[in-house]
Amino acid sequence: MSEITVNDAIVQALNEEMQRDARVLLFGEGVATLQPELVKRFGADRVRNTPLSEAIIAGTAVGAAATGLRPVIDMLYAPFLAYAMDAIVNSAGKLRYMSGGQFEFPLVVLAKTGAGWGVGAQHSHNLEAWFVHSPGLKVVMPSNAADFKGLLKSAIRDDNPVLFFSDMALGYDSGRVAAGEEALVPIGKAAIARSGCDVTLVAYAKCVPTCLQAAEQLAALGVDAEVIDLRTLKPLDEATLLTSVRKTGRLVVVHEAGPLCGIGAEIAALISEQAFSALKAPVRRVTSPDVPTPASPVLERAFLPQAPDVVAAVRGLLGGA
Amino acid sequence: MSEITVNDAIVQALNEEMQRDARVLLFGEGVATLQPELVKRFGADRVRNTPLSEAIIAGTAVGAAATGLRPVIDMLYAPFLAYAMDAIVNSAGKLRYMSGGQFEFPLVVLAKTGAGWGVGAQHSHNLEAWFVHSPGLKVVMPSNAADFKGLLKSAIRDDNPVLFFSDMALGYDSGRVAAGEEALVPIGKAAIARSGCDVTLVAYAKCVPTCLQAAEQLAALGVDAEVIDLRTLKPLDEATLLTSVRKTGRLVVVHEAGPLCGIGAEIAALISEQAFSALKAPVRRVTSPDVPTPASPVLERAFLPQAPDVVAAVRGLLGGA
Amino acid sequence: MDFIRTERDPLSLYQSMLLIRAYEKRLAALFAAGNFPLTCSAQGQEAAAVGVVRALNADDRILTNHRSSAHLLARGADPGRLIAEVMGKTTGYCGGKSGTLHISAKALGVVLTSTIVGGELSLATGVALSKQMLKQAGIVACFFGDGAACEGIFHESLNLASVWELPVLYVCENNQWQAFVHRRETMIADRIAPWAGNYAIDYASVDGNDVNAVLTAAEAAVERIRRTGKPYLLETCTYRQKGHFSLDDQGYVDADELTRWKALDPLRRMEAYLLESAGLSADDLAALRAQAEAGLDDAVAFAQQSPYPDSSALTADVYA
Amino acid sequence: MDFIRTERDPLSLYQSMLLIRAYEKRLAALFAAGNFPLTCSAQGQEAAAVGVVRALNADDRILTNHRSSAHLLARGADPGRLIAEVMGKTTGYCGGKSGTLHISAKALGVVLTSTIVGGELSLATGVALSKQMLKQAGIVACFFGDGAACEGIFHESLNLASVWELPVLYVCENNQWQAFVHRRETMIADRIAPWAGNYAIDYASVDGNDVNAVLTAAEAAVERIRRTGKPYLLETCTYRQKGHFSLDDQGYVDADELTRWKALDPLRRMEAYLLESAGLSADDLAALRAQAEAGLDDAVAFAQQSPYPDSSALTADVYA
Ligand SMILES: Cc1ncc(C[n+]2csc(CCOP(=O)(O)OP(=O)(O)O)c2C)c(N)n1
Ligand SMILES: Cc1ncc(C[n+]2csc(CCOP(=O)(O)OP(=O)(O)O)c2C)c(N)n1
Ligand SMILES: [Mg+2]
Ligand SMILES: [Mg+2]
Repeated sequence: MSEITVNDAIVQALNEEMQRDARVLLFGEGVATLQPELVKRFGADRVRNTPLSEAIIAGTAVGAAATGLRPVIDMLYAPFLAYAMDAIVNSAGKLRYMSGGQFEFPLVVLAKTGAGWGVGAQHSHNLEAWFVHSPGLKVVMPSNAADFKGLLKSAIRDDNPVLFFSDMALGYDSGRVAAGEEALVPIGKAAIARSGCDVTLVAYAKCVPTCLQAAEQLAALGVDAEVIDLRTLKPLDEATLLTSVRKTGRLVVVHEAGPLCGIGAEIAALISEQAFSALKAPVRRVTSPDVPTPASPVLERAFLPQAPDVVAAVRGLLGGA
Repeated sequence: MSEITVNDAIVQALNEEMQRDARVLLFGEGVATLQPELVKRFGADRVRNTPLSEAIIAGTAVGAAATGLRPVIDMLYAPFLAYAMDAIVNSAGKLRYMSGGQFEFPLVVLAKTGAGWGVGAQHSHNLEAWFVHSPGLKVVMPSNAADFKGLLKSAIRDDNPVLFFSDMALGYDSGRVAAGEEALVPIGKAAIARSGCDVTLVAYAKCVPTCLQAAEQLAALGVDAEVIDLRTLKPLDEATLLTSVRKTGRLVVVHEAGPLCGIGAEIAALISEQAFSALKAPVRRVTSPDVPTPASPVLERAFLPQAPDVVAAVRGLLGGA
Repeated sequence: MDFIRTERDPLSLYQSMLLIRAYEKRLAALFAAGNFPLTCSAQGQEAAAVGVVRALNADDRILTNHRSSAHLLARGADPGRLIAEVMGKTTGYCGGKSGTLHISAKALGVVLTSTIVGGELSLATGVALSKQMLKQAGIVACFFGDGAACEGIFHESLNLASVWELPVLYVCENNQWQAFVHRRETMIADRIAPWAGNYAIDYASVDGNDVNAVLTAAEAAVERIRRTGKPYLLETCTYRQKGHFSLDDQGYVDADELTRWKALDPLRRMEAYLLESAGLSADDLAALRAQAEAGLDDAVAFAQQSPYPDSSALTADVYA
Repeated sequence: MDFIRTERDPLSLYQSMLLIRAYEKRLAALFAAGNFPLTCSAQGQEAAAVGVVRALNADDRILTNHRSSAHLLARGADPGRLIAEVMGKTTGYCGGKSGTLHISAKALGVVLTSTIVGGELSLATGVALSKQMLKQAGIVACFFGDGAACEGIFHESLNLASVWELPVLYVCENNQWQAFVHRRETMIADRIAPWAGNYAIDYASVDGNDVNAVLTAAEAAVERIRRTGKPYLLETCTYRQKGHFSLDDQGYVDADELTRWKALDPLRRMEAYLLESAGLSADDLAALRAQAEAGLDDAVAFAQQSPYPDSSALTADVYA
């Protein structure tokens, strides 16, 4: 156990998995320049800078994954994935199925996103729902150092394509992280970040701390909120969600991504299909509005879901609104 | 009024709008070859074949739309949009907002999709939810000849980027279509394809006929189903949906697209947020499974939502399941 | 019985071309008869496919596209299993889930076929990277069309292959058409091979309807890649004798162009060569044709007798 | 007071370069002082920007990218409104919604700026198509980096511009770096201009740190585009004197390379020219520098005094 930042947790996971499996390699625009110690340790062959060519970075990873390597690619910011959709969605997500199971695609796609840096809508755009909607992929988006490390290690060991999203705002958060094997966190398991019995708050990435903050404020109002950290967005941990809502009867889903056809929509639909009778109140979504991320700090703050928004939504539910 | 096919309706709409507004032009891979009469009528400048380059086809349309033209581009099959996501999502959808409203993007993106032709998952993949999730775009997906014509005309006149999806299976369906101006169908208005009081079936594209079929079978069982044809997926016609569900108290959403973070998820979430108290039973989704579209005819049939699946879902609701 | 074919003698080359021609004609007939899936015919491009594929060894890898029948058959694919795949049968190379447009056959080293134009260009570099990093023998041949050369991924793929020195044989089958658009409308140049110069990649352009010329050029290219480890671009200039796909009547194709190219039919030319220079007789050729036809009879019968998948297959093979 | 600048006399060119340098140094100082947004500095690339922008007329259009300050200032942008945009103020060119990375100013003809590398390449053809089809005077200048030249969209954009004969001046600012990667690692060639040859597009490569040379080359290129209606690729060879963005300390940059290029500093060279060949004195230059600094003082004050947008702006400007 040691206290490290999310950014360090990512590098630790890469170090351990590259050490463990010689087939793992890392490439992307600037990764070799920015991770000199990985280059020193594993060689320039396994840690590579690339040309500025997202489509071929992703395509190369897919082709390599199908033929014996286990690539991890750094695509920088999520909106840049717009150049790499064919390789990820049409190839990595479909070619196993389309070939009747002839190929496997053990590959990890790293992408950062998340408002708070004033860099605007072409850097800050949460696109995780696109990949949840597409077949054959897995999607993770952790909220703390231990999960970043544990889920990245699991993603690298997974035999399927995994989209690994990092929220910029969490990079310098630190937390206690286990070393080596014990650090593994399974893909597909949500975590109960706080247990409670009056309402279930479901979130991921930076909205988990937001919900924990809201839960404190709610506690002061005598409301006992359960906070679920999804951690994996695909496959969803339906059991944990259903158990919680069957207990609390109330659900608020919170994320930075836009509302329409987002994870919040999926969870609201899932719950109203599977736990309808348990619901004491409408399911509520607290998300950013359906607009591009503004750069201006004032607008960016207003864009992001904040604890008071979550508290207000919960009070609405308890008011039976 | 005349009886024409969906494919003819599309060409009629293009003819009328290109005639009406000299700024409208059409380009794409093979459009000039396949629409010689449009070339003859409007000239090779306004109806152009392009190189096989989806990214620049879309980018060119976006740049042209911002500077005085009103392009319609034919991107062929929806999965090919994977090459054009940057221009559509990062530019057309965001640059108006990011520029503080300096630019408008009057542009229409045509894309076909829909299983039933045995062409497999790289041609048949319903991606409309991606664009509903992305800000600044509009999305339409009609189910009959009159709506194809009327919505395409409205899309061409709209000052915003509109994704216009055509379901392959409908191309040769014919229907009565009005001529000229009266043919307009507004973007953002759903249609009640059949009114009923026991359950609301919401669908779009080829799943509308599927639901009408199901409604007939349900009528025979004494169940009176209302069928709503969304027609526009973004912006959603919330009022029509809410009115119907408040009347029937039961909702089944049907589409070919995958279930996760799809339109069905959005509507289920919307209804359980806005009409919770009106719901007498869980919201049900009837969609394709979360797998790539198989080519084999047997599997392709099993992949598509069929009327009996809809009937079964409704009976489940009425059984109070 | 997946046996990778590597014979390069004139007779074997001709037999392979004959099989491809018979296969395409048979599929066209089945489609015309109704109730058979549409396909993209390689008729007219047999020499371009056979000459390159036969220059490869068993440990080399092949990536191809929607127009893959010739590459697969030249490599030794069983026509019965190909037709079964086209029909969506369990005995097809992909269990019927691919259908005709993206048939891959791992056992033959034909990997990751994509019908997304340029898809094979995006994947080939990775397959070659595996060869390089896993220190495996063999190179990667990537077949793509003149249309695919217009996609941005062409630029990104060649640039990366050059910078990373990946053993890729890029094979541009310049058949003059890109679905319903003539190559002429999509680029200024008539030849794509010289485009490789921007990436300091060696290249050649060859008469793609002369199987002996193609084999010679391909052998030279492959030898160079094996020696240097660097990529190479070989352009085969050929012609799509049929429409883009089964439903396309080619009404838009210039009649003279079609006649000009039909006069250069690769099978006719190889037959002339065999008669003149290889001591075969007209009867020999007739016998070989009959043999190919008989093979197709069996293949079609096999495919037709094969079962469709059980609907339980719908949700299988999504995840590893 | 949006006034498009088109003066081309040496003094005006120098004043523009001076303003850009002062602007970048001031923003670096504000960032260092804390609580100021990060930006991508154009320091070292002043001549490349000014020489090309001043070769344009008022009815020409400009597309640029994340490193746009020099293009905007050379075109006549108000530094106060630029800094206001960087700070996210209502008086910024985009009302604060863009921030520093994608500033466009329609009134200056600087349209559709994208921070997606290659974004400007994907949009420029359409802006040029409007010029062509609407029969409007003027051409389209598209600024992009050596890194953007590695994106597939470079290939697609130049190919289409060539086939459709679009009046685009492609300006590749080859500053040797692509964020944290040296150009050398991303391509075999040292020059990007010759890549235009594949599309039969005329091209030239010029010393991008000599503003007089850049202006001359740009004027020739523009004249040719106006005359032929066809695209042209001009490469300006220059150097990114600062890190990729404010937080980048350039620790990875080879010291000799940096020294070599700093010796070629574009302002120093223009000053030498003005002293030797334009009859200016050291005092004149000092006065001009002071003038530029004074302008920056006003600009910063304006931006700092400007209000932040009201939160109601959050949902405005999404749809037309
Ligand atoms: C990205 C993409 N765009 C368009 C298509 C539709 N399409 C399939 S094949 C084809 C023509 C391809 O031309 P070329 O690359 O020359 O190959 P050829 O068919 O001539 O062998 C087109 C446009 C596609 N499958 N993928
Ligand atoms: C598609 C995309 N990939 C990566 C980035 C991150 N990024 C921003 S600028 C840059 C370097 C661009 O290099 P170049 O094109 O040479 O322009 P320069 O910064 O040198 O002016 C990178 C990698 C981006 N903004 N967009
Ligand atoms: Mg072709
Ligand atoms: Mg650069």
